[in-house]
Parts: sequence; C-alpha cells; structure tokens
Amino acid sequence: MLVRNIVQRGLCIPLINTILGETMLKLSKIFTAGMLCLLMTTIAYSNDLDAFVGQKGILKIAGGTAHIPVMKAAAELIMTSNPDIRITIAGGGTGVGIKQVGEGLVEIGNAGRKATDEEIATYNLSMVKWAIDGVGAVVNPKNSVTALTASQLQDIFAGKIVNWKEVGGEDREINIYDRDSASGTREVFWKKALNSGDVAKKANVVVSNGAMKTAIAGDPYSIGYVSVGHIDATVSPVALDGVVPNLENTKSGSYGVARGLYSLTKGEPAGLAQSFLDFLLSPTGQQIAKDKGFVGVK
Amino acid sequence: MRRIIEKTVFGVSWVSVFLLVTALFFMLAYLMHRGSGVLGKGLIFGNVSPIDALLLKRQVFNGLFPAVMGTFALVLLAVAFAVPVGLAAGIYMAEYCHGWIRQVLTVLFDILAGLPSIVVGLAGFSFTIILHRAFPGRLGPCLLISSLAIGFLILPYLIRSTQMALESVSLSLRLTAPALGATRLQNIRYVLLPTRLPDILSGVILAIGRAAEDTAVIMLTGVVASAGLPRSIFEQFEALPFYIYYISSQYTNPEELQMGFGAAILLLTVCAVLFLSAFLIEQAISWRLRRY
Amino acid sequence: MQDNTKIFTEGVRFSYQNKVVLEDINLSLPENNIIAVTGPSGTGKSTFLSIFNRLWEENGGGDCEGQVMVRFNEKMVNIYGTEIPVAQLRRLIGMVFQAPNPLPMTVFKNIAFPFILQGGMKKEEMAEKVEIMLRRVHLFDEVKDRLTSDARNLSGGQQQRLCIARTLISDPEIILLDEPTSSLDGKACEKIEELIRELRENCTLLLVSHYQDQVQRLADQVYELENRRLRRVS
Amino acid sequence: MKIHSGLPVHLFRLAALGCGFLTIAVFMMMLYLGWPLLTSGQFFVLLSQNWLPEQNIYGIYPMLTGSIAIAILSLCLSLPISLGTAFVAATLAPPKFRKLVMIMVRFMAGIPTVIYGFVAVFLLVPFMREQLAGGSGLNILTASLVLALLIAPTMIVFFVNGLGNVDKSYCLAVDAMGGRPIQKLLYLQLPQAWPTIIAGIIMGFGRAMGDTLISLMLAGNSIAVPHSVVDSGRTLTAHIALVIAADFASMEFKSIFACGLVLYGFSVIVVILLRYVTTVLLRPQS
Repeated sequence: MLVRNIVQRGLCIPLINTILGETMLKLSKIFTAGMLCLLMTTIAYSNDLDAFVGQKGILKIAGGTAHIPVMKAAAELIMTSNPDIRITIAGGGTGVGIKQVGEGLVEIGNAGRKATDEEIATYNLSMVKWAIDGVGAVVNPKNSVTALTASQLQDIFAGKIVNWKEVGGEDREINIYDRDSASGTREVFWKKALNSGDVAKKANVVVSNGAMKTAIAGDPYSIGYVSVGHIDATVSPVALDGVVPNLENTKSGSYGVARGLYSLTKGEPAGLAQSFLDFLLSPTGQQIAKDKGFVGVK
Repeated sequence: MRRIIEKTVFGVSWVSVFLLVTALFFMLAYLMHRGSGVLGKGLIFGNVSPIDALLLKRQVFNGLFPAVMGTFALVLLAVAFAVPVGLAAGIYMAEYCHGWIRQVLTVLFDILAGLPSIVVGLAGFSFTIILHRAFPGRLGPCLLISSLAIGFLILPYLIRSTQMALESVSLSLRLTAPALGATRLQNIRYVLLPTRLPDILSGVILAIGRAAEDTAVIMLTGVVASAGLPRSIFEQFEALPFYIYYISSQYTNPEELQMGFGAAILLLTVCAVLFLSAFLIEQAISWRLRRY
Repeated sequence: MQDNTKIFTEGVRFSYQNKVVLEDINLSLPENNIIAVTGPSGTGKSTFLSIFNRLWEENGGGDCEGQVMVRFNEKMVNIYGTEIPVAQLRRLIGMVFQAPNPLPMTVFKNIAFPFILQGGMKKEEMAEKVEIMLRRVHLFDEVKDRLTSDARNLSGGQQQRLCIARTLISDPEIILLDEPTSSLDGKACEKIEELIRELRENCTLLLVSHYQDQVQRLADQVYELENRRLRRVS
Repeated sequence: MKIHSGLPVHLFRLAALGCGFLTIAVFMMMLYLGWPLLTSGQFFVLLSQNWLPEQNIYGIYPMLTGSIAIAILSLCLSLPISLGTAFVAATLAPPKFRKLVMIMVRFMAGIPTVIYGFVAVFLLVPFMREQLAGGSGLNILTASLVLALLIAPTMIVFFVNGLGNVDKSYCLAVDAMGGRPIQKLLYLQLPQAWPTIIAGIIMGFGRAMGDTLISLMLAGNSIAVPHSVVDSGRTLTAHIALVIAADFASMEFKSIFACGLVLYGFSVIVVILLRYVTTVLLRPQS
C-alpha cells in the first residue's frame, strides 16, 4: 500500500521532505500546502491502519472546526487504505459535536473543550483527548502592538478600550472579531483569556479559524483570536502577559490559554469509531495533528 | 422643466444599465481572473485519473469530484421527487381546480414560492428532529432529507410553470379534442401537454438551476465539509455551492482558495448552461408561435 | 314531431355567468338538411351550436335549461341524460370550427385522432379509413406525400378540409359548422361549400354563418338569431 | 367538471392538496417546535429583546432590525437601478438592444447566490474596508450592495412586464403624435404600470428579507442593534444558520423557530400585499 502510494504520487517530494525534516516541512507547508496530503500518505506507518482491515461501514463525525483538518487527513488515509469505510466530516462547532453525538446523529462528536459532567451524565458520553490547542490573540502584522496584559485584552474585548493608541498603537479604532457562541475556540478564549468577561456587542462574528485569519489578515486595525496552530505569517500573535502564544509555549504549559481537542462517543467507543480514535492516538495520527499545528498528547 | 426631467430620467436609465453591466462584468472577470488557473481535470479529479474516479476505482480527495457528484445526486433526487408532484399539482390547478379550493391553493403556493430557503431548510431540519425522536438512531440529516427539502423548495416553480403553460393554450385548440369526443384526461394527455411541453420543460430546467444553486437548505439538512462520493441516500454528502461557501470562510491555504474559485466557475458554468438551454427552448417556442 | 325530425328542442335557455344568452329556443329540424343560423357577431351563435355537443361544459360558467333531443337509431334521445355518454355524443355530433384547428401532430394522426382516443384499432385499418376520409374531402392527392409531416404546415383551406375529415371519420350523424369558411380565401371557400353540399347526403348540418350569400347558396332552412331568440327566416 | 373520475385525476388532486398541506405543515412544525417559547407568552418579548445568551436572554430584536435594515437599504440601492434598466429594456433602447438587456438580466437571475457572496468576500469586502467604510469591511452596506444586485433582476422583470403591458394602440398613438420614447415612457407607460411596479418592489423586498447567504457572508453577523449602515449586523436568516449549531434543547435553539415564524409570517404578508396590488389595483386597467 505504502509503496504504491509513493510510486503513484511521485517519489521525490516525500523523500526530500523526510530528509530535511520538520523545519523544511513547515516551510514547504507555506509554499506547497496543497501537497500536504501527499506528505501525510508517505509518513503513515502502515500498521497503524491495520485495525481497519476488514471493517466496513460509515462513520459520521461532526463538531469543532479546529478538528476538521486533522479529521480530513486521517479520513483520507483510512478511506484510501480501505475503500469499504466511509467517513463524513461536518463542522458546526463544539456545541453541535456534543449534541449530535449525544442524540446519536453522529458516531463521533468533536469538542474543543471538556464535556461538562452534566453533558456526560445526560448522554453517557466517553471522551478522548488527542491533542492540545492553544488559543492566541492575533492582530494584523502591520500592527505595532505585539504584547498586551490580560486586563488590557479583557478591556479591549469588552469595548472599554476602543483605540489602539491606548495600548501603545496607532490612533485608530479597534475592530474586534469574535467567534459565534457554538465555537470551542471562543469558549476557551473567553474563559481563560477574557476571564468570562463581557464581549462588546459590536464585535464582528466570523464562523471559523480560517475566516478569522482571513479577516485579521485583511484588517490592519483588528484583533481576534485563533488556534495557535493556525498562526502563520498572515497574522501576528499577541503575547499575553509576556508569553507568546505558540506551539512550544502551549506544549510546555507556560501559555495557559489552551484547551484539549476531544472526541466524544456515546458510551464506550466501539467498532469503527474505536478504530478511528485509536488511529488518532497512534504515531501516524499524532503526526497528522502536529502537521496541522496542534500539540500531540503522546 | 419637463425637458429637464425627461433628460435626467433618460440619463439615469442608461447609467443604471451601464452600472449593472459593469457589476456583472467585474464579477465574471474577477472570477475568471482568480479561478482560470485551476481549471482543468485536476480541479475535479485531483491527482486521480478521471476514468478511475468515474469507475469508482479510486477516491478523489483533493478534487471537486465528490462535491460535483453530490450536487448531481441531490438535483437528480430532488427533481425526481418534485417533478411528478409539481406537474400533477400544476395540471390539477389548471384543469380541474375551481372555486374556493383554487383560491386557497393559489395563496398557499404563492406563500410557498415566497418562503425564504432557510425556512425550508429549517423545516427539513425540524422534520429530521421529529423523525429522529420517533425512530432513534435510524435517520439523521442526509441526502434524502436534503433532496426532499430541495424538492419542496422547487415545487412552486414547477406547479406555476405547468399551470401557466396549460392555461396559455388557446381556447380553440383546447376545445378541439373534446369536440372529437376526448375526455378531459385525454385532452391533457394528447393535446395540452404535448403542445406546451417546451414551456414545461423550460420551467423544469429553471427549477433544476434553483436546486443546484441553493445553499441555505442543504446547510441545515445534511451537507458536510467532507464525505466522499454519495453512495446511499441515508448518508451525508458534499455539494458544490456549500463547498464554495465553506471555502470562503474556512480556507486554510491559497490552494484551497484557488479550488474555491474553480468551484465557483464550475457552478456558474452549470447554471449558465441550464439558463442557456431554457432560453433556447423559449426562443424555439416564440419562433413557433410567430409561425403559426 | 315528425318521423324525419333529427333535432328537437323545447324551451332551451342558456345563461353564462348568470346572464341569459339564449332563451325560448324551440326547434324541430329535419334530417339530411342544411340548417343555417345567421345573425350579427357576438349574439351567441357559437354558443347555440355548443348546446348540441355539450361543448360549453368545457368552459365553466355556463348553464343550460330545457330539453334537447336528438334522434339516434330511430329513437329520440335526451343528450343531457344518462343514455348517451358525452364522448360518444361528440363523436355522433361532430363540429367544425371557425378557424382551422389542426392538432399539433402529423396529418395522419390528426385524422386518426378519434380512433386514437377510442383505442384498440389496428394501424392498417386506421390507414385505410384515413385514406377514405382524405379522398372524401378531396385532400388525398394534395397531402398523400405529407401524411407524416406536421398538419400545421398545410394551407388554411387544406387544414379546414383536414378538420372536416377528422370530424367525418367517426361517422357523425350531425355536423355543427361554426363559420367554417370565414378564415379562408375565395377559392378554398368554394371547395368547402361544395363539400358541405355533398355531406348532406348522410348528415344533418347546422351551419352558423354571417355571409348571406353563402347561406342562400347552401341552406334548406334559415334561422336568424336576434335578441337571444331564434326566428325562422325561410 | 362532471368528468372528474379516474385514478389520474385523484392523483393530480392528491398532489395539489398535498403541496398545499405541506405548506401549512411547515408552519405547524415550527409552531410545534417553538411552542414552549410561545406558550410562556414570550414571543412578543423575544421580538423586542436583545440577544444575550450568557444572561439567558434570547431576544431576536437585533436580527429583526438587521433584516429590515438590510432589506430596506438594498431596496433603496436597487430600485433606481432596476427602474432605470427596466426603462431602457422596455422602451428607451432600440428593440435589438432591449432583448440583449433582458437576456443579461435573466442570466443574472440565474447566477447562484453563493457566487455573488463569494466574489464579494474577495472583491467588495477589501474595497469596503480600505476605501469606504473601514473596519472589517463586513457590514450592512456591503451586504446591501450585493443584495441590491441580487434582487435587481427580479424587479426588472416585473417592471418590464408592467411597462410592456400597456395597450399597444396607445403606444402607437403616442408614436404617431411624434412623441419620443422617453415621453411615451413617462406620460403613458409609467402612469399605467405603477401597480405592477409596486408589485415588483414588494417582490424585491421579499427576496431581500429572505436571503440567507449574502447577509451571512457579508454583513458581519454581530448581535448588536445596528446604528449606521457601516455597522455590522445579523439578519434573522443568518441567525438561523448560525444558531442551528447550538444545543437542541436550549432556549437558544428554540428561538430560531421564532425567527422562522417571523420569516414565514413575513412571506404571508408579502403574498397578501402582492395579491392586493395585482388584483385590486390592476383590475381597472385589465
């Protein structure tokens, strides 16, 4: 299987990337991001997929948008190795993930936060954490402000600080970007960075990490927040109380605005769902999570 | 004074046309400019050969094939549900329905035609919830629910175009077959429907366009970001318009965005082709009407 | 009522949307005659004809009272009763309209249409009858090569003769003619008139026309429609 | 009428009555699912309250204002252009060109909504942000501009029909008196066609209220009550799409049925208005 993929998808790029290692991988992600799926195929340890041999059926996944890129990549690997398996992935946010898995509409629900005890009890959910995701405030790269204190950040989002000059920037109004309330990213940022404070009603609401990045990248006087894995050259991270939100700081725990990425099943996972969750925790699955900008748990 | 008003209206009118043309031109030009680079078989089939993809030998992950097939299946199912019902209801309205029932139904169909598609989507979603409560674990949002909802969405267009087509048959032609001993049903079967088939067909084509482009309905009833090819009507599916919407907000890299533009061109082409065929049929009708 | 009475009406009154169009229609018409009805346009001549094949029922809004009897098989039959189904009635009482109204199909199918409606007839038998009818309306030589082309491609006069052939194919006993020549030119008109004269041999014809000369040439009896009533002129 | 028997006819009737029944069923279904909200007498409170889920207040007043603001603004932007184009397409231009304009208009009606939105996200939004309104570029004006383009074809088709329905003999009379097209338009066609023009406006307004994607993609979706055209806003339709994500059992979720009911009620009003305009006002002319 592996050999066939290498032969079919071209030998050179994967080889070069394996040789040059992770730094190159990151660079190439920016330049040849479209090839990403190819890389993943080649780094798959074929035995991680063994669990799927002989299985068939359909696995429905819904929930957190942050999870989608990892889910898609994993699904592609699994579906390529075993065409009898079908995996559908929908977004919708953490709220949808928990609710739909609880109602039995999907087999796996993705959540960007721990399910509450009440939710677990109501629906008899079981939960697997397979990656950690930091959520960092971001501004446009043209913005000179690169660090804020927690209270400044809270005041900005509450609409008490309305001009960048109050925090050492230009004399321009601050445009706030928020996520819709079903977002797990929003939940963790709101709880841990904004200390569950108010968010100004005039905040623009965008529907995903990608949309947030696009919006911030296009608006020089904006502030918003994204998963640290999504931070790239198009947006600039804002250090919170002196700690820059990035993968290293999230991994080490020094950057506290972080959350686990969870996948939930109703009852103990079984069948395909179990194999899928095992796969996420396997070396291949963990590598995918890293490639997509998250911190692995293993 | 009158002269000035006349001149102003004249000027403003032509400026409006110019504005509209400019807007349309900019839109199309921008789409082509951004998207023309990805046009090709790679856009649809990714790195899988088209034959392998079409024969379902290999799955396409980095092309639009699943979304295209999803939309195709959706439209096909929706049309299969809606066309028989729409035609039948249209025939009933035009040929059999009188009195207060006709009044009530006309108002209801007008309301149906005016319902925002998100409301139809919400109805489909509510229906799913109710079904789900009645039969736990059996049915969730899926291709079947989506196509039923889309079918419901295009019903009023089908009813109305059928009804109008039949009602526009001239009285003399309408009475010909009955005068020869035809029953009402025979008149419909042998004369009214065949004479007006092109009108009905162009109505169906426009309804197909509507089914292919709608996003709000499927958003609530079963479309997902990633599903692969649709294989069963009880599965979730991908669709072109939703893909475009999804990409516009969730794209993570320039290549994905390029694909979004490619998908937009593709969907536009599909709709343009549908529009063109409906238009040509209408032209053929008016040409024939001039002749006879 | 005499033995040769074909059509008999008594106290017929027709109203459309509660407005009286015809009233006090009492007729006794002999068979194998041409009976003409004249009168200014818009006085309800076409409506008068539609009483006899119940065609007004297709439009809605009309109402017909009184008795309308027609002799079929030596027996007077109330055409609004249950003795005779509407479809059969309309085959026995054919109608030719003011403007030629070929159906949107081939010449052949147009003429065979009544058979198609009834169903169960073999193609060869149909072809035979179609040819007989075409010859009877003197159209066969003109259209024999065009039987499979669209009937709407024929000339106006040809179309009208086609429509007459289509009516004749179900062997009607009465033919209602609603200004059958008014949309045709002189030459075509003459041919139709000639045909009508020939038809008198086997049929009773009710002819509505506002051409006095045509009525003079053709009719055995002439009625005039005036103030919603029919008046015998000659 | 009397010849109604036969299975096909029963099927036709079943289809028509079924469709009519479904239309009512949609309303009933939303009523049923939103019932807990309605029985507690909160429906009208909902219409006047803000959206503050953190405080358990699920009012849809901001979305109501957002919907109405966007619909009215897009109508104001679209009306002059649609009227002007209709004038050209009905009278002012030479016949060949008229046909061309109508083909373009009909084609525009066939362009998928999502494509209007998609192009606007990458073309109009940056322009709005950098040149006009500042901020995110996602605001009521952006959405209204695109929506204006979207509803224009609907209105133009109505207008052209209305203007073209004027009796040909009147038009010939004006032509014979040496009236120029613009005079024919202003003094003959326009006074005769105004009920149809009003019908077109109502239709356009209905479409603008009912559109989901344009406002979802372009209006910014903030839950504040908008105060200016460059404020971000959220429409009822976009609100349904955004909240469908939430907990099925929550009040938050139930409130979207309130939105659905409001939108349904709005469609009914549009239909009633249209019928009034086309039957009562148009009757003397036709």
